[in-house]
Amino acid sequence: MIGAIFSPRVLRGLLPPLSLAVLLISIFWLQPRTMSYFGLNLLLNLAVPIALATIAQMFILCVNELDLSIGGFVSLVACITATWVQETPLFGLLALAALIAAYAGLGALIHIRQLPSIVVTLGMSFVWLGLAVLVLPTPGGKAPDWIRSLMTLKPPMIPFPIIASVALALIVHVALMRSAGGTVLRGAGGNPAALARAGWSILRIKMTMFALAGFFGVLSGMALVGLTTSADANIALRYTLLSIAGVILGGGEFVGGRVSPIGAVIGAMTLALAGSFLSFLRLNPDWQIGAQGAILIIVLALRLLIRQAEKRR
Amino acid sequence: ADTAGKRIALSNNYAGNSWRQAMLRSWEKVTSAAVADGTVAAADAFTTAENQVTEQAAQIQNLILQGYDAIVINAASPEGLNGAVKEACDAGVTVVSFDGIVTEPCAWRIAVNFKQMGKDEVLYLADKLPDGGNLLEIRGLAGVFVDDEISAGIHEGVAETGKFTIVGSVNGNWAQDVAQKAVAGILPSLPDIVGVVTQGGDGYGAAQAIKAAGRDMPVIVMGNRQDELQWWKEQKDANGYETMSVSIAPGVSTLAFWVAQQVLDGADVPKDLTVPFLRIDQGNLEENLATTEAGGVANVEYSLEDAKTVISGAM
Amino acid sequence: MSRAAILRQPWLWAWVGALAVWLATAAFTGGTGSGQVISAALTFGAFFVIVALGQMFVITLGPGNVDLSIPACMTLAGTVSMKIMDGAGAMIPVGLAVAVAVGLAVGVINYTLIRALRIPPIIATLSSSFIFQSAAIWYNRGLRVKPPEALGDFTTAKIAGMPFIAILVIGLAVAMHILLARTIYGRSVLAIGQNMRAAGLAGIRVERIRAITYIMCATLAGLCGYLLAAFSGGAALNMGEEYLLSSIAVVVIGGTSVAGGFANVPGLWGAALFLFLLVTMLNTFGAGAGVRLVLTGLIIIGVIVAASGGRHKREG
Amino acid sequence: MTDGPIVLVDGVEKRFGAVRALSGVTLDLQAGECLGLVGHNGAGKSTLMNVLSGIMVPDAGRIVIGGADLTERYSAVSAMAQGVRCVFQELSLCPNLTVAENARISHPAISGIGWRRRARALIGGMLDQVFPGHGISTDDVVGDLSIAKRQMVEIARAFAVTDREARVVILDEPTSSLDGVSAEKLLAHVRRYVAAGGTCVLISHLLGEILNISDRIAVMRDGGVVALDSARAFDRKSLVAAMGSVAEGLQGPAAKATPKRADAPAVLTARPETKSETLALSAHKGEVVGLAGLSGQGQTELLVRVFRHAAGTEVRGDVALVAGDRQTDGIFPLWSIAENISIGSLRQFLNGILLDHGRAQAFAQDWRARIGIRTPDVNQPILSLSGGNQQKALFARALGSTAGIIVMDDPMRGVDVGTKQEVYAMIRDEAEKGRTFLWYTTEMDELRNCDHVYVFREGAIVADLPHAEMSEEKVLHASFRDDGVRVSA
Ligand SMILES: Nc1ncnc2c1ncn2[C@@H]1O[C@H](COP(=O)(O)OP(=O)(O)OP(=O)(O)O)[C@@H](O)[C@H]1O
Ligand SMILES: Nc1ncnc2c1ncn2[C@@H]1O[C@H](COP(=O)(O)OP(=O)(O)OP(=O)(O)O)[C@@H](O)[C@H]1O
Ligand SMILES: [Mg+2]
Ligand SMILES: [Mg+2]
Repeated sequence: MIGAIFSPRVLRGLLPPLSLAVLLISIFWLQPRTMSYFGLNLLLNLAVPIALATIAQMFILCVNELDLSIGGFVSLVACITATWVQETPLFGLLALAALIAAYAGLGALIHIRQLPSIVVTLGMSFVWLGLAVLVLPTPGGKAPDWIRSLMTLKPPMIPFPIIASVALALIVHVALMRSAGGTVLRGAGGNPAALARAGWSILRIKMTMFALAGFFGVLSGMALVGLTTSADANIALRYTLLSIAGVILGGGEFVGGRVSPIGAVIGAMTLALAGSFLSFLRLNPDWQIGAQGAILIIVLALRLLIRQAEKRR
Repeated sequence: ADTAGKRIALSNNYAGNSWRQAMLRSWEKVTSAAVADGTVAAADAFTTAENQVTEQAAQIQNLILQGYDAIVINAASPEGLNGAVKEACDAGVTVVSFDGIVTEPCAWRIAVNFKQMGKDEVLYLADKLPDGGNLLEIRGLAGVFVDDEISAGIHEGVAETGKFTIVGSVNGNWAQDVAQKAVAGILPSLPDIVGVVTQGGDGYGAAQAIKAAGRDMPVIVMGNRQDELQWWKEQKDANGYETMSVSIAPGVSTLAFWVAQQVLDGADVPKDLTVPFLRIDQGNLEENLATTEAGGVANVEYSLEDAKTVISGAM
Repeated sequence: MSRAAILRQPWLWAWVGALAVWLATAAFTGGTGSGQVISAALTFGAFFVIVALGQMFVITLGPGNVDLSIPACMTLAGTVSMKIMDGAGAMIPVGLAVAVAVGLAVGVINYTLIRALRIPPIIATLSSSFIFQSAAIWYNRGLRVKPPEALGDFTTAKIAGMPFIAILVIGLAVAMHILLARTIYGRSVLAIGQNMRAAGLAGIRVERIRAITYIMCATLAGLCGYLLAAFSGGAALNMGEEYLLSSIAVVVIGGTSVAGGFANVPGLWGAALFLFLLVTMLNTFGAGAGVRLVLTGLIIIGVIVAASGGRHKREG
Repeated sequence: MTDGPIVLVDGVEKRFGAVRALSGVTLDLQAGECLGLVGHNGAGKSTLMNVLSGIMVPDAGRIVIGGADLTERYSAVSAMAQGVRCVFQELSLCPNLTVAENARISHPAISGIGWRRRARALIGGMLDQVFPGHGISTDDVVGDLSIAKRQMVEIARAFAVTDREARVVILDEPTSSLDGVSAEKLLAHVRRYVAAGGTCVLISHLLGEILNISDRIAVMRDGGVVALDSARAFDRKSLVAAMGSVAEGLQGPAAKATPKRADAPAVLTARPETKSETLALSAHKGEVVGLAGLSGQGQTELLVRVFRHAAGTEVRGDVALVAGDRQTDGIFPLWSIAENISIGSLRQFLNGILLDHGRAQAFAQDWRARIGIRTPDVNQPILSLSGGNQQKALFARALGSTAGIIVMDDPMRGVDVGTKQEVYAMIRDEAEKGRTFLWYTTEMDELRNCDHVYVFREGAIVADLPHAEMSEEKVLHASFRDDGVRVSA
């Protein structure tokens, strides 16, 4: 029974939460003030949009593609949310829906013409950024009140970012990992030829996955604006690399449809907390940037240690 | 009130160029003295790894958690940090922004009139080139407000003087090599140009590109970098080349520090302060060059007295 | 080569794209300065090609392999070598050796992270790049030290209107092409990119080849940092920023497969010229930043779609 | 259903560029029969089955199912709807999904609340039925399973019935990666299925299997059906003759009775990494050493360790490997046949530090001829070859290298009889010249070519049989634990 609980697969799955726990405990230790409702809220609220973007990236990675444009896309969504959605909600929401459709279209284009997604999305990153500059030439705009009040919600007992992250992880987990439809979507990452042989349309699957990525990208942009209260065209460019790193940190792989939504959310949290951890250390400014790299390396090295310990058992 | 027990933090969004490095060093120099003589208890500097709003917002939230009494911010975006700044104010933290200022009303702002700076460049050129002519504009990073402000000032100046036409505009991202590349690309297709208006950090790159293309050297407005001043000096000595140089002094971080200290001290400080930009002309070139570190930026650091003067001037 | 065979060449479309944007620019300006534009494109293209050569070998190793530390490596190598030379002409070779050594060290560190700590390359190189950037800041705090004058002149020299540095890099590209196509190392990289496990079982020293590749990529980045710092009058802390996405873009637009196992060198030059000329064209047209970005993106995608036109979907 | 064939393919043609894979094939399938399909590598068997299961569109010809002409718009979906199922030669499972999830992929009817439970019951039940004692959990991730277990899952999935019945089940070389015992179980199930009125197409290069199981046998050669008759009308010899293979003469024990151990030096010793008690393996210069046992008992692991000169092995000289799982361990899919062959011997083509492509080309041409790879041009992509021919290219890679030791991981999967005999002869010949072979095989016939046989069970070596003492009985005996159920072979 114990053997079954600690099978390699389960242990592999335990690595991301363990890394997160270690990081969190170190932060609590460095700055006990964070161990409060108020502290956790401040510590984690900016991780919510990152987690959403990471989930978006995960859908793309699941079908063996890579999205280098998600950061630009989230920025564009943030700009649209802070302007059009705020001023003319109907038009704004329509524009966001059109963006999701555009993502599905990208999926179709990539599949039909057999294009490398890296190049297409690299091109799209310029397009999204350009559109964002056109929508909002100078930083500004204002978050719609309903988003602002949602993102600053203060539920009793458990801080909102924790509730939101857990809900996000569970919903996507059930939809992608447990449902019958999600299984087919993941299968397309594992062996697309086999799915085609079984009569599934890879085109439709790709479009679905890209549309889902677009959808979560939109949620990410809206959540971000809810926190920052206004937008600028460069606001989320960093999300591209963060989201890829988050998926990988969460145990996902670049090819083969091996992804984990829970892991991805945890990965995003870990990345967000790594930055905080450092500012609590009060390093010499020269090395603050380098320390961010060092901490990523340490977190990943930790995983290696756990893995080896497991092997030795 | 006494500020001896107070702790002040600097939240900086970018450290990747010489201006920011000079800014950090000025901070270090002035604040370590202030800590040593017991004016404040601590003055720590924090820099984000990448120039990103989200990262800086998280950083500010962490500084709140660490219990700093004041946070001095050079912001990645005037609006994007308002959420975090509001959190800080709500938690009773004094927020002072400078250079990259924030619009959240609860924060203090030490602003530079970037628009005026752009306009002054054109006014200088109009004075120097009474016949007018074609201008090349080098802009900063698209979508950042400083870029928009300076550019707006330049265009306003061009419209007012009515002598110039901007025949080309490129983004140099405030980086030497990027400016050099962009100018080299557009230059061959341009007619003769009499002047280059810039935003700082890009003048030397433009000069290199123009030299490589074998064109007559137009009047390039410089941005106070030592290599720009050095080049200007060499040209001046060789052929009497004339221009001007203008930028914001990195030492403004120290002014922000003193303003924060004053606010903590209970002084009555208006929310909006303005600092003049640092301008170098043909006459004081040598003098400024001499005081500027090789490879650095022309700088002015502020003392408590200077800060008090700025504050009372704004009353 | 038959017409169909030429149309199937992966590097073709980058060159077609470069030619098309150049013609469009020339048409707009009525031909003024078109020659000079090419000269500028060759100069700046050369820097992109140097780093793209290394990135190409890394990307060819297969999915997930990419070096994101190129910008930081360039900055560090540029900073350290400029400071060590401190403008003295006699120190030029020492500076070069230092820049190359910095590149080697960066490559060794990257590969160690990938191999010893089993960190996926994309994250390993991203993390290490922060450390290299910090090292550059710590070493010289962003002060711009001028390159020795002779070195600056060397990087900007022209022979019969042709930038000298471009000639050098064309030579380097030819050497790299031979390395890819005609050596055991090149064949091994291609094999690993297609199927790493099968490559190991076919007797290829997989890890040795991967190590060489990452080290070579970083070394080229170091060299590029040295030359670029010399060319632009000193190393700046942000001098490599542009090269992060550009190095990847040049490689993939040039026709190298991002799925690994297939690479080509001529496409790198085509793509580097294309990207430079594209920005130049949009600048010349006087488009605003927003429009310019959108068009850049759409044209890149257009080239890729056009390039895929001749390719047929495999059946079954 | 007795009137008329259940499936009729009529005059089907298919070309791939210059290769004419099918040239007007006509074939009928009757309800309640097992049709054996044989032919040399590249004869067109898999292509025909791909057409029948709707994943390749024929260039010409008709497909008639249950009397209705479905040629227009025939697709994978309509094939499924008609109850035509296929176990393809190359793996068609998603390695990232569990066994149960894979069942769901090809059975769209399993959905809604509780689908996972139903999928488990479906595939688990069918596995129990076809391969009792299979040792596969329905929650295992397919990528973690051995190739034999994956094959079992795929077979069970094809026979499983949801809202659609399985009227025609096509098995393309299903036994090639199964050990003898599992293969027996499968064949027994095929008989039961056919007896219950199902139709089965069985493709195999093991002629005994075909002769035992089939009701009718079709022989394909160069894209056409050259013989089609009741199974009773054929025997081994006439089948081989119909396939056009000539090399069948070299039957019987090929290994020399003269033991080499006495005078030849040992070139390698190895011991499996296991906690249980195990013998050590050793091979002497010029020997062919067989690794026997059920599939997945640690043979491949040992081969890989010898290949890598890993700790715990003592290996003198270079080692080359012939992969059996060619998709994951063998081929480089973007490369030509020539490039795939020459990658193992690059040092031979060095001219200074540069490779001489002309010599590599000549080398590949030479080996194509020597080992009989069916292709007009070695510069064609490797994927244009049939499965068996890809395997031959891997053989050429290893034999062409300079390595003194060659390890082979069940390398004859999907190789036709004629070629097998040629390869056996080549192995003997190379062994005479002083090369040493480590040969893992799941086929009893092949063990007869070995000077020494080591039998593996549960990761350990449990028997060491010199050629003279080797018998099928002994190998099987050693393969099973004494207290286990003996399955008669
Ligand atoms: N059991 C295995 N069977 C087949 N391939 C494997 C196995 N284990 C690992 N590999 C793959 O083969 C690669 C080669 O690893 P290895 O470190 O042995 O290289 P090498 O060729 O011996 O290199 P070198 O001796 O130059 O360090 C591994 O990175 C891994 O992807
Ligand atoms: N996708 C393809 N592209 C090009 N040629 C192909 C393709 N698939 C099959 N062929 C060619 O068609 C012919 C028939 O191949 P097929 O796979 O049907 O042979 P087979 O009888 O199944 O052989 P084996 O016993 O080796 O599996 C071969 O010459 C093969 O090279
Ligand atoms: Mg076949
Ligand atoms: Mg077998």
